[in-house]
Amino acid sequence: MSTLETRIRQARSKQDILLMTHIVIGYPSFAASLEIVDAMVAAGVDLMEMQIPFSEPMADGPVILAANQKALAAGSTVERCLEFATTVTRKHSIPFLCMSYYNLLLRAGVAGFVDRMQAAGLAGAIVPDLPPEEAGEYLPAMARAGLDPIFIFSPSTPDERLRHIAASARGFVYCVARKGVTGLHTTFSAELDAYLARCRTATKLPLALGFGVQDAADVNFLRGKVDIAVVGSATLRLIDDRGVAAVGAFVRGLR
Amino acid sequence: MSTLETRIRQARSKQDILLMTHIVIGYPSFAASLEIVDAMVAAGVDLMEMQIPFSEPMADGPVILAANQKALAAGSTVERCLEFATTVTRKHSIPFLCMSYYNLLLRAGVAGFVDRMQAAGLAGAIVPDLPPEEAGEYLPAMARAGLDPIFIFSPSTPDERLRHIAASARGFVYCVARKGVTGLHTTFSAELDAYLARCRTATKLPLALGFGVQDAADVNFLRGKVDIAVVGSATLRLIDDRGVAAVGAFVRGLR
Amino acid sequence: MTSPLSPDQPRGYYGKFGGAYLPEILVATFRELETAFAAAQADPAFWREYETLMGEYSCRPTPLTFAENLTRDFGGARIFVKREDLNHTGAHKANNVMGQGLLVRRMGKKRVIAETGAGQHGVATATMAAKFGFECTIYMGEVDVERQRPNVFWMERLGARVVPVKDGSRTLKDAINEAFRDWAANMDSTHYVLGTACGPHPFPTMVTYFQSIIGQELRKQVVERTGRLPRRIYACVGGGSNALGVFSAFLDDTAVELVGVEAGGRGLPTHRHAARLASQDASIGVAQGYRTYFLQNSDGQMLETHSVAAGLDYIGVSPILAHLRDTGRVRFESATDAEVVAALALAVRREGLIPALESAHAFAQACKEAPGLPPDDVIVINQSGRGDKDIFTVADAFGDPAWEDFIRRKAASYERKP
Amino acid sequence: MTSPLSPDQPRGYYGKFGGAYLPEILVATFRELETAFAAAQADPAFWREYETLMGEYSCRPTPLTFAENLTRDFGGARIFVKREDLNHTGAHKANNVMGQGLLVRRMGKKRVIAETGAGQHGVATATMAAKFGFECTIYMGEVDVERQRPNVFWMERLGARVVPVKDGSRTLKDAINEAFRDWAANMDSTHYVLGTACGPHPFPTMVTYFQSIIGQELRKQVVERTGRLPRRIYACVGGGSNALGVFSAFLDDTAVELVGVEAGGRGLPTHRHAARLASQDASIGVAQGYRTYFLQNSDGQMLETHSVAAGLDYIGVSPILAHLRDTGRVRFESATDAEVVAALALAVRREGLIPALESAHAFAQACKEAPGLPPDDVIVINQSGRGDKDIFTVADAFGDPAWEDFIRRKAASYERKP
Ligand SMILES: Cc1ncc(COP(=O)(O)O)c(C=O)c1O
Ligand SMILES: Cc1ncc(COP(=O)(O)O)c(C=O)c1O
Repeated sequence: MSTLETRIRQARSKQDILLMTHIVIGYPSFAASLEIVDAMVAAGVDLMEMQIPFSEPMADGPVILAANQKALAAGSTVERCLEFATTVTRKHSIPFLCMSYYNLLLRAGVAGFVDRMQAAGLAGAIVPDLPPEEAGEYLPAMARAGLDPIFIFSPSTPDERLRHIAASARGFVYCVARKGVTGLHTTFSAELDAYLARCRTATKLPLALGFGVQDAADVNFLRGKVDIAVVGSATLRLIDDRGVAAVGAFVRGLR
Repeated sequence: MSTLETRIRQARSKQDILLMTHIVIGYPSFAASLEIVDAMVAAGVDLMEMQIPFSEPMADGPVILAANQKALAAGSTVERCLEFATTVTRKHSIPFLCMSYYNLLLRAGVAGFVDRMQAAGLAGAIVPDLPPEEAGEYLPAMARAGLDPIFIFSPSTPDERLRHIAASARGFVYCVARKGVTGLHTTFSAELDAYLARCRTATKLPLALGFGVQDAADVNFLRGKVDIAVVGSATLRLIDDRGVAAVGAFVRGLR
Repeated sequence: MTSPLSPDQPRGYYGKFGGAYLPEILVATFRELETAFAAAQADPAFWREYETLMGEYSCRPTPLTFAENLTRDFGGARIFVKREDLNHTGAHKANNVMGQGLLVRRMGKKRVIAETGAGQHGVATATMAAKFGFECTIYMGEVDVERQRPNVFWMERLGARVVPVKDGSRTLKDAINEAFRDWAANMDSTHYVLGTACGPHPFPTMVTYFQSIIGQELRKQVVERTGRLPRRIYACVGGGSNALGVFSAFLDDTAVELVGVEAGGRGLPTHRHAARLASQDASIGVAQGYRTYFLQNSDGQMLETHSVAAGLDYIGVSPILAHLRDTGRVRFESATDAEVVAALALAVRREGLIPALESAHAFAQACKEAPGLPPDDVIVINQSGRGDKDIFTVADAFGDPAWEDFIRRKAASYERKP
Repeated sequence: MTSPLSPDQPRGYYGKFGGAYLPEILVATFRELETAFAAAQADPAFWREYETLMGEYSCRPTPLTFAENLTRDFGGARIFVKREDLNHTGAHKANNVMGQGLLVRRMGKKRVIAETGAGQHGVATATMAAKFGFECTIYMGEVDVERQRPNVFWMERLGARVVPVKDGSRTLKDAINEAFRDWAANMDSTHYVLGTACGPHPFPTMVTYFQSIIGQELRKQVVERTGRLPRRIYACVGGGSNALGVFSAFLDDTAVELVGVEAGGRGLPTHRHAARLASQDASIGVAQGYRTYFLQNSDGQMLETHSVAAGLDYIGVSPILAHLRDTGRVRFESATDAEVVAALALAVRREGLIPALESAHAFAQACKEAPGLPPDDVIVINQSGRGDKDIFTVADAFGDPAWEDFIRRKAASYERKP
């Protein structure tokens, strides 16, 4: 069991559902990102995924897409993002994950990039455009560095492939709640149970569920169904609409 | 020998070259047309061709074309043109010819149109888009009415065809001086002699020469070569530039 | 190959229509042309050369497309479309122009002139001139220059001098007059590439000869594909060349109804149209060198015509078609501007075809008649050209605000330049 | 027919390029597509159905035109032009789109989406959707919507919803991302008609499969006409589909040099270009689901690209071409905007051909090389599309004042309306 998985299980023993939140590093600014992380941790989130912006985030919806592009336009670089990660992982004790697209790893050299993530104190990484089939370079590097590769299940993934993905997964598995990209609302319904049952059968790892989780009702609905509720675009939207100061109260209200 | 031809020969016996001028009936107005005719006759022209305007005068160049269209726009009709012809033929004793395109004859009925020309006191007609081959209806009607069909020779007409045209011609033959349409200048040169010699061989009728004759030098050049010099666009241009009042002096200066 | 439609009377007459009413200066040139054309027709290599050129430079044989959706929508006859729009330069005009180009080369002339209305014939002629290395001047009514600016742009790039004709109604007929004037001055060096089956003999016969390639191909294709001859064939009629081209191969098949569709403009009752054969407004006359039905007043002056399609906006019509109307072999109908725009929209939306506004007249009439015919029947629409060229007109007809904004922004971008 | 260019490695790899880097949500859809495509390829009726469709709806086989004047002007190799511009909708894009349309029908889907840069692929897809009766949404960068407004107009008339993409550089790459986002949400009902030989496996293979019809025809035509194989073949390279289509039939003929011509934009030294394979500015990356050379910075962020030709203005390039560069089988060159406009002007003026700005890149390179080759040699330029669509860009490149006046008058006429 990886350190990350252990920590998740420990936290789960105290909470019936964990919260993972998401930020785009450098959006709206590096200073604001730091404030946001502080506020989220203070509000009790259990894990955080921090996205290093990429110019072509094909799996992200309009909200995160815009944040990626604005962060890049404001001068976000991989170097600065990893420095930022170092700062927050030193400051806070919850696990932080890196989220980005494969090209940033590839361009820097996969092994080198993984080492830098490790040096930055990150616990794992989510690379949404890297299916296990293409992860021949990434997996050993992550294993060597002791970082968990977080893989993704989707409702359209057949059982056999769920098991295949699970074989490469460490830490937990990220289940996307529905078709589509991030940022659109999801109507949680009983259908979800069947899907999550399939996921459970495929892996013993903790399950996170994201895409469209946006308020306390959604989180509440997921209680008992998954281990981690992932709130992504909802906080970004909140920051756009009501500013960084609103983050703490929002996160506290989620659970 | 037709009346027209007789009159031309009589005039030629007194003058070494005759002058035929041209107007577009109703251009710039009917009143002006009358003034122009009066001035031309007073200045000593021997014959006149009066054009009934047509919307598609394909054999005419830009000056006469514009006059046709302006006359039509100002309300010139076949009826009014023939009335005008009646007026001037009654007033003046020189021969007047009608010039127009075949469609006006055809639309009115060829025989009827010819009869109206006769009633208007006209001596003959020039129909530049009616070659003898197509004149099956026109020729007998003209003959019956005692009007002369004026046909056209051109430098590109082969000898045999000159003779064929001559067979239908009465009154005189109109030799166009060069290729092209009316209104452009012609550089009269020795080449003309060979062409006119061909014309002379083809017909015994008097010869008129037109297209590009515009000043006394041109008329002088033609002296002894043809019987009639035809001045067309030059007077129209004069009227456009300097008004009706300039016509008399211009025509007097031509010979 | 001999012409599928030779005059039945001397001097280029079809019944009482046709002839050659020429200023004497042009007579010799027409004789020369007649002789050259006759020699070409008599030379079996000529038609082969023509077919090869059209196969290698344009895309002949053009396809015959089954309009499956329209057929289903109307629930009547099976509708096929003969795709002249796929020709190089976008219309059937290429057939005539390339054929005349070969003839010009045989005659040893070095310059071509042409009139153009929609601009298609001008672009086609300028293209032919570029390919054959001829000097080229195109006469175009000022109104049409404005309506069809994109075509003018390409003609100029093709090396042609485009002369806007400012006389008369400043449309096609005036451009024709002007071309004749040029020819009368320059016939030694120059050939006038008349763009349709009108004008003095031998043009109607000659243009039909080249365009008959459409009908020849269609006959073969339709029999191969459907095992039968079409019940009806629809073609728009401006001067009449695409109609004669497609009809030519079926004249003896009396079971095949041939339908020519003229420009109904604002509607026949308004008299703002260009329907010479489908309306009662035209009468027999002689203009521009030939005898046919013209839209003219009681004095014989030509009237202003109107159509949303510049290529149909013409006072006269092929003498061959005038004759085929009088003999009853071809039926003539008209479609209004509004019907035409609707038919165009339908063809685009349902079949992915973009007919030229001219060709959309044929679509309009076929759409009216298809529902009334049994599903066993086959009807063919001759899509004479493609409608890309008409974007300015069509966008206006649709009143597309995004297009208007785009044009405004474009214009503004030009203002900012020094 | 099996694909002329199947991956030589598992998982859709050509050497080290290709693959399928997909969000998990799309993996099943790609498997479904792979299966459907494999079944279609295995069904001999499928290719026949495809050829029939292209013969009856578009004008395949497209002609091979001898560019006699350019050949004479340059005094070098004999220049032939493969005429993809004569396809219905005006470019080779039709080949791919119609093929995918048949596949969509087999899969029973009812909606198609596509990205478009130059607008050609959008028009082609909208046309296919109209013909097959599919619902259709087209994603197009906002910049391209502005550059290619006429195409937008026709797409809308064809019934497509055109969505201007306002993210990123607002060009082709952003439209592709947006199309993937739509697909991820609607894959049950929808097929994404990717427009070039890029993207995740099986798109590069599949698009090349349909485009290989160009090379198959060309090989037959050129041997028939000249008795030999061409010495060199030139094709412009945006995503790479027309190039792969025409090259595909000659890969084993090592004596045939294959030359891909990329957008040199303002010139390679300015870095304002879209030359992925002909410049030193690109490096291997993974984006938009596949691995190839991308124009990207040292972090892996994509750069802004530049070309006068919207259809070449793209960060990535077919993984198949990337591999063929690495193996040395295809040589890559670039032509600058200025060279391209000059080549276009030359092709128009001397041959009466109007290449699309994209295709004019191939002309530009061929014009550079033709003089140095002996007259016995044959070279072929793939004219991937026609340039009518580019009139706004070309008129601006020529700085045509009459065109500007026309646009100003048009704009003024819109102001007067209520
Ligand atoms: C596409 C198209 N169709 C039809 C016509 C009408 O000519 P015709 O009646 O000679 O075929 C034109 C004339 O410009 C045209 O451009
Ligand atoms: C005419 C034309 N040629 C070429 C291209 C480039 O695409 P590809 O490299 O896939 O052939 C495009 C793209 O839009 C195009 O429209």
